[in-house]
Amino acid sequence: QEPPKPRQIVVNASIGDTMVATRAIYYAEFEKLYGIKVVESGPVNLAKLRAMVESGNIEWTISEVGGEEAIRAEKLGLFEPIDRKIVDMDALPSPMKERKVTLARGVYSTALGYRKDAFKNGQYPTNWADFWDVKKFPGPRSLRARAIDNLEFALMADGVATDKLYPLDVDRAFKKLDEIKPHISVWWSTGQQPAQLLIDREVIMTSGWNGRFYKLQRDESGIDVAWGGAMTKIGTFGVVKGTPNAYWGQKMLALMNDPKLQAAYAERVGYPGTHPKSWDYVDKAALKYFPTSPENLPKVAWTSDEWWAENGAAVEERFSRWLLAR
Amino acid sequence: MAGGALAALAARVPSGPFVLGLPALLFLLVIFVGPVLRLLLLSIEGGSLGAYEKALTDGLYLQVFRDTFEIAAIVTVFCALLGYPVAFYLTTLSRTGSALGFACILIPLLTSVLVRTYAWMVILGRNGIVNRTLMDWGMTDRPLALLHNLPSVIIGMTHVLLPMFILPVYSVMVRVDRELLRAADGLGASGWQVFTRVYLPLTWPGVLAGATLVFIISLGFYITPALLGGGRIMMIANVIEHQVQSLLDWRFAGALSMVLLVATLAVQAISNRVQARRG
Amino acid sequence: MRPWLRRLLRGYSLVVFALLLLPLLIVVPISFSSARYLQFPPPGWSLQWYKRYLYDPAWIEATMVSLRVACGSTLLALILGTALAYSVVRGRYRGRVVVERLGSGPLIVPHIVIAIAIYSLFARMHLTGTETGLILAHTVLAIPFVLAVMSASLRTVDPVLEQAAMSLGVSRIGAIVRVTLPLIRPGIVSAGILAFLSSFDEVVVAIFLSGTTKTLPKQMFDNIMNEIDPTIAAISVLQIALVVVALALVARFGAKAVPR
Amino acid sequence: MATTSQSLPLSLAGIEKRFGAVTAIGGVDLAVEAGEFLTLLGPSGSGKTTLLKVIAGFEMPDRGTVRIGQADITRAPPGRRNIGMVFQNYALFPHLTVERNVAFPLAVRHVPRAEIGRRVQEALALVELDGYQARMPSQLSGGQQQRVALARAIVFNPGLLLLDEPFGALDRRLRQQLQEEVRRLQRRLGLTAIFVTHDQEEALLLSDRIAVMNGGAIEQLGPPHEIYARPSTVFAAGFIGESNLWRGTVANAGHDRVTIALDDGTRILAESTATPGPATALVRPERVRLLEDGEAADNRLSVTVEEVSYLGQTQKYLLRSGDRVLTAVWTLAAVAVGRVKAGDTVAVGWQAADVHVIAG
Amino acid sequence: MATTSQSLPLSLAGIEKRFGAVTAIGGVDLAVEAGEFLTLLGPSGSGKTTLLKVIAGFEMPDRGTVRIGQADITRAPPGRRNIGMVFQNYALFPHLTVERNVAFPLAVRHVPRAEIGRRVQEALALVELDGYQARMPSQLSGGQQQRVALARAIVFNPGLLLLDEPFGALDRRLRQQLQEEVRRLQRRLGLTAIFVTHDQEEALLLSDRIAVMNGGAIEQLGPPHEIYARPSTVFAAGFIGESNLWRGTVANAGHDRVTIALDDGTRILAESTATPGPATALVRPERVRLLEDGEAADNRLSVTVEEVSYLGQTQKYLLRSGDRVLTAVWTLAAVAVGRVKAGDTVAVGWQAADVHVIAG
Ligand SMILES: Nc1ncnc2c1ncn2[C@@H]1O[C@H](COP(=O)(O)OP(=O)(O)OP(=O)(O)O)[C@@H](O)[C@H]1O
Ligand SMILES: Nc1ncnc2c1ncn2[C@@H]1O[C@H](COP(=O)(O)OP(=O)(O)OP(=O)(O)O)[C@@H](O)[C@H]1O
Ligand SMILES: NCCCCNCCCN
Ligand SMILES: [Mg+2]
Ligand SMILES: [Mg+2]
Repeated sequence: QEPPKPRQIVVNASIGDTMVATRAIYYAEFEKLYGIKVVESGPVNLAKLRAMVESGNIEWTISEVGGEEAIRAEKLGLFEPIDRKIVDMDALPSPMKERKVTLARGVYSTALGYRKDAFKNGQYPTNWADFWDVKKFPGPRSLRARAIDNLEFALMADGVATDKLYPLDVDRAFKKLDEIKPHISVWWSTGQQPAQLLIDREVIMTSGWNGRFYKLQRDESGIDVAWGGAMTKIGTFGVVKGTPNAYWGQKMLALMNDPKLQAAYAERVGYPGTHPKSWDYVDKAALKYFPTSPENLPKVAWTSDEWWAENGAAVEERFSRWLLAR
Repeated sequence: MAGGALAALAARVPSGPFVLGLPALLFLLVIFVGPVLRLLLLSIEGGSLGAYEKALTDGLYLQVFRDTFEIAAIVTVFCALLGYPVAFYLTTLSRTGSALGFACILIPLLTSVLVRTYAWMVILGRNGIVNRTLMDWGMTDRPLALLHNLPSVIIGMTHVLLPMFILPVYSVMVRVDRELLRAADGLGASGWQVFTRVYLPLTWPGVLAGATLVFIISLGFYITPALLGGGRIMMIANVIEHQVQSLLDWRFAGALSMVLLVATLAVQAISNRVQARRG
Repeated sequence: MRPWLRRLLRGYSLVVFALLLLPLLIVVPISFSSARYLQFPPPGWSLQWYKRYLYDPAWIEATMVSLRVACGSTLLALILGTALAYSVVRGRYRGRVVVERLGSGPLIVPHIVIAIAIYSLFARMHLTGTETGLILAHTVLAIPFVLAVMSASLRTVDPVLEQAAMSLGVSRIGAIVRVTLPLIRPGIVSAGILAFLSSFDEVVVAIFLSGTTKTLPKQMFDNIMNEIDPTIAAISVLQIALVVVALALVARFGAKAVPR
Repeated sequence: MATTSQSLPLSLAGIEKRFGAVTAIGGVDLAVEAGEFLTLLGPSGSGKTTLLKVIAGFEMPDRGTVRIGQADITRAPPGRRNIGMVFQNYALFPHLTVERNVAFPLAVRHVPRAEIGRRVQEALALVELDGYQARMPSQLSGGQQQRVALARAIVFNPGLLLLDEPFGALDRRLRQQLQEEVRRLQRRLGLTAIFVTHDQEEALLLSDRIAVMNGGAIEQLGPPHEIYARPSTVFAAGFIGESNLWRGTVANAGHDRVTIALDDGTRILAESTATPGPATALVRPERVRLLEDGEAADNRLSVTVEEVSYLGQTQKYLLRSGDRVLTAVWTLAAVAVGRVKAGDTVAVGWQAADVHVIAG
Repeated sequence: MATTSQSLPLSLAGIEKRFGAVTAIGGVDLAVEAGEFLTLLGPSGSGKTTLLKVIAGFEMPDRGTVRIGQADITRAPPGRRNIGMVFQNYALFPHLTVERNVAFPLAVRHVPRAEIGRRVQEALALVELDGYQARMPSQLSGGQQQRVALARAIVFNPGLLLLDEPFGALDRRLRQQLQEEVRRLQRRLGLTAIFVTHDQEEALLLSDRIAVMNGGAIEQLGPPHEIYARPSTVFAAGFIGESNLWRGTVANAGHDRVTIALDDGTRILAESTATPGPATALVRPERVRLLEDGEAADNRLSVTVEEVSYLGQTQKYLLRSGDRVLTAVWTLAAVAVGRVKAGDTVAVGWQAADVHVIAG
């Protein structure tokens, strides 16, 4: 016996193209199946989620959070446990299927995007060492105004192997970041900025979420991605603690775990799904733009959510300080 | 007896106008003063002044405060340099002329800050109009970095605040008694002497009022640095927003807010004092 | 003034006027661009960005939210602010100055401070993310404008007119309704427009209070943060048009729009 | 409008009104008869407006009662007092036509439409403004505005008419014209009227009685010529008209006559019943006459002319006798221009009957 | 400051000034002697201010010349004319102390510090404001402000002093006091002064000569009593003082006497050399006397008293004879209060010498 249907549920998730895609694929399906309106909000914001749960003023039914944030959210008790009877996570690879409160829906990378026309005769950058090499690749660059990913990039640029990153040597990373700082013309803060900066020729290369470059790549619009050292992680959703519509939130998670829908979503925005079966439904032409494609997977590095959950706060503060120092 | 006392009391209770002000007063107390005071309490929760210690001793935040004041000062100076002559020019115009002039000032003033900031992004961008033009004219072969830096933030803020400087200065200027200028003229003063000895001192209160307004509003600016600063120009409001939205550190955000508020009120108070002293 | 000085002054002023208007004018051609991304000058002309705005339910919904919030807060601010202005202008009670300062307080207190203060209050009152919350918060921000314009207007009305009305047989409220308010109608129009625009353009508070209900400026802010596409230009042009219409209305029906 | 007068008497008893530390009215008793035109005259700040406001109900007195006819209206709201008031600058509602201005007090009393029309018509006819119904106040001359204000103040048959410096802002010519009109209308309708001014000429011209106010109290109350000729205080003498005032000591001189001995030994003979003691002698400048050779007068003085001012109808002479300066005003009929010049020494004098003695 | 007068004569020749279609000044010739106090008197819009501005140099005349002493200053800038000006409302610099206000004209002339100090001190002493050096204008009374304005206008030894309605905004009492002070100071320094007013009483009181202006031209120029007693135009007669004016036709009556025949057949006997033809007879109200039984007068009229106004020094009577209304003003010395009441019929009269005939 189902609980009564509310008029609507609210899903908080990333904004931009993914929001449009999520609506078209998941929300539309949900509304069709259950006749409950899905209202979207965004962007992802752990702080707000926490304030909501702590004040009991719950606006969201389910919310997306980044990988390392999922661990903090779980510790802070911001999510309801996942109801395995509704959301069948058994097919997911380990350790995703062991998660208690969040569903890993997709995979995404923070990768190196660049303008092809900024480099002569096919001499494109391939990894973060190239990003740091301002002699060979002169021009303005952009990085995110956060420590996460940037520390890894700096270490890789300094020669650390992709599988030897953790625990991060923070001091070394900052020293390396010092080198590139004068060449960063914009420290981006929202997801669409990197692509936009490239399109507007504000920068020649930048870090950015791969989905944001995906369409540009497919459109052959002169923007491409170097997969070397792309920091890869999972995007997760959970049912917000205390929401009156928890049941329907679980139902939404179930849909998000659906391989067919994941495939449609991946094809549309470039973020591959987590359900192994979703691969079967994806157009093969799209595959090479995914971080998990056979040719990209060996080049990428995986973010340690545990390390960031543990050290993130301190490191982010140090990064802010570093960023503002003159 | 009690009735008489009551009547006497009723006669003493401020009536009429005071009562009409009550709803707004209560409204502001609940939705403005109360929350701000609560924020103050929040920032000293548990009787600890730790948040303030951090705000006032930590090099990072001191730097932000310094930057904020510096930017506000620069913007104020620019507004004064650009605005004073224009305000004066407005006072010399005919009816139609000044109507057009005012349109030039009011339209931007009333247009969304977002729209104006967006427009500067379009103009100053690497691929924007200025760079295009410079490159077309061969004055530079590589686009200049005009956006996402201190100058672009200052340009954007000056654009937003210039009308707020011009209006109070203008309002003082039009109230200057022309007779005084004529008197100075008749008493033998040269044009320059009339300006420095009479006009400038007489319009100084307007300059002070306009500058105070611009400076105070500058201190609390958020949008322009957020959009034009490229993540590198942090003003105190941006830090406060970050504390709340990303770090959820209400205590610290509250402390920063209180410091900002006190700074704002202090600037206002100093300005009032200076103005009062001039009589 | 010497003629050459006059010419210099005029030249200087015209340059400043141009700098004030230029950014707004630049937005116009861009809004009609046929390019997919921001490009200037536009390679060709099209209405695509206007269509994109008008056909996107998210934009339209945000616009409707903004309209409702702006109307609500304008109405509320007009009622509260006008009564407050009356109280301050006509009252003789002690503490009047404090009341006036309080009424114009939201103008001086940085918006970011107001925003987070109200946010923390509303979070407890379950008002974040609601239009009611936005209306209340925007009313706080609009009251100083209404107070300034209406007290200026009220000061032009001789209080003796109210006494005259009272001596002729009405109560104080009757005098206000029958005499004072009709006389300051232009002020009401100006104050209303200022209050409306202050809400319709407000970003900082909206950033904190918007949840599922996003105002247009909040939607624009998110959008600008994300992608500088010409949709914003189209919306900008519509907003500038709104302002010009509002100014024309004030010129026609209102008193001086801006507190002096 | 009933032109039959509903005029009522007004009485004030023990009115006091303080604003913080300032005593604006310090115990005023005043009875105004039905149909009387009473003027409150006094310098700025003497409490005239405050007293009027207490009567009209815009201020509550701290103490005392206000009665119109039999009714105690001390605490009634202004709108219930049935008092017509004409304000300084008239206070016409600028957004209403003449007709709707005059209709206002009737409309707020929910008088039926048809009756309003009739009474407004009557009132406008009375002030000779029929045909101006549709004008806005701004389209009227000052005089016409005043008449509208009057029509509005009387259209609802008030028991009392108050006028607070209605001519304060007018130039002299218009002022004179309107003074006459107000007075005429008030007489015609038999209205009880209280009029406030600080212009002594106006007060003398218009009033049945004048109440001279000073420092929140009534110093003297009486008809104009009495106030002018026999002021009861030095203040009243100084405030109304020009005066020669000399302090001295009264001594009896028999036959209803007294002498006032001044410090310098001068003795002034006066017709008065004043009792011996300190007093002030008042001689109005127009009572001081230029004496022809050998002409006799009860009081006689040889003076040097210090200054002559030509005032048109009259000339004013500043005369010196020792340390004493006195003023004389002579018409051209009495002294031709240029006959008496600055520097001349002449004899002047006045009769004992021309001297008024103010005791104290 | 040299108290030795540097006073210079002023002469205007053929001054014309148009503003677009409006002729503000239409051909004015005027010679003001050194040390003279000349008043421009006229109604609003008659060109008084414009003429003063032309003299001060704030407006350039379209035609004509302005001379001070020997120098033609028609085109000199205001600051070079060496003219002291006292503006309506004084135009004191509100941001400067009294001392620095007075020092202003010296400071801009780069007079040495020490001398400035001395001369400011002298000027302030002259206007009796020594000790007020450090006050701001806002801390002064109206009268004190005016004295500062005066000190500032004379401290640099101007050849000419201009005053544009300096008392326009003051109440009557202060006004009188200041009028006297200005006049005294001007005499003492022997300054040439041109004074603008539209107050006839003020003009009569202060001036050596009065220029009556009307429509941009000078209608009459002469000493006050001449202007009052022998106005050369009906306008001047009506503008200055109250008048009984009757239009009629002059016929010779011998012995420097004429008769003026009015429409209704009344004949008025006048001492005049007027030539036969249309003319207006002027009789000032104070010249109309109450005739005792059997008293004779050159002109005699039986009249009904319509209205009596009590004015203190005088009483004003509105008298009717047929369709003709005339005004008489009598002092109390002549007619005791209440002796002549409204409704009475009395005989009044005036001498032929009391009639002034205005030709045309
Ligand atoms: N609302 C008030 N608050 C404080 N003091 C007041 C107030 N109203 C009047 N006063 C004081 O009361 C005294 C009497 O004032 P009031 O206005 O009655 O004088 P007035 O005779 O009408 O003077 P004026 O001729 O200048 O109109 C003055 O000292 C005045 O300053
Ligand atoms: N700057 C001007 N532009 C146009 N017309 C003017 C100007 N100055 C004066 N006038 C006109 O010239 C005429 C004379 O004006 P002026 O100011 O000299 O009169 P006035 O005698 O000083 O009057 P008032 O007593 O009102 O001050 C008036 O008709 C006036 O309207
Ligand atoms: N911290 C939020 C990161 C959001 C990145 N968007 C990825 C979408 C994956 N479905
Ligand atoms: Mg008063
Ligand atoms: Mg003038």
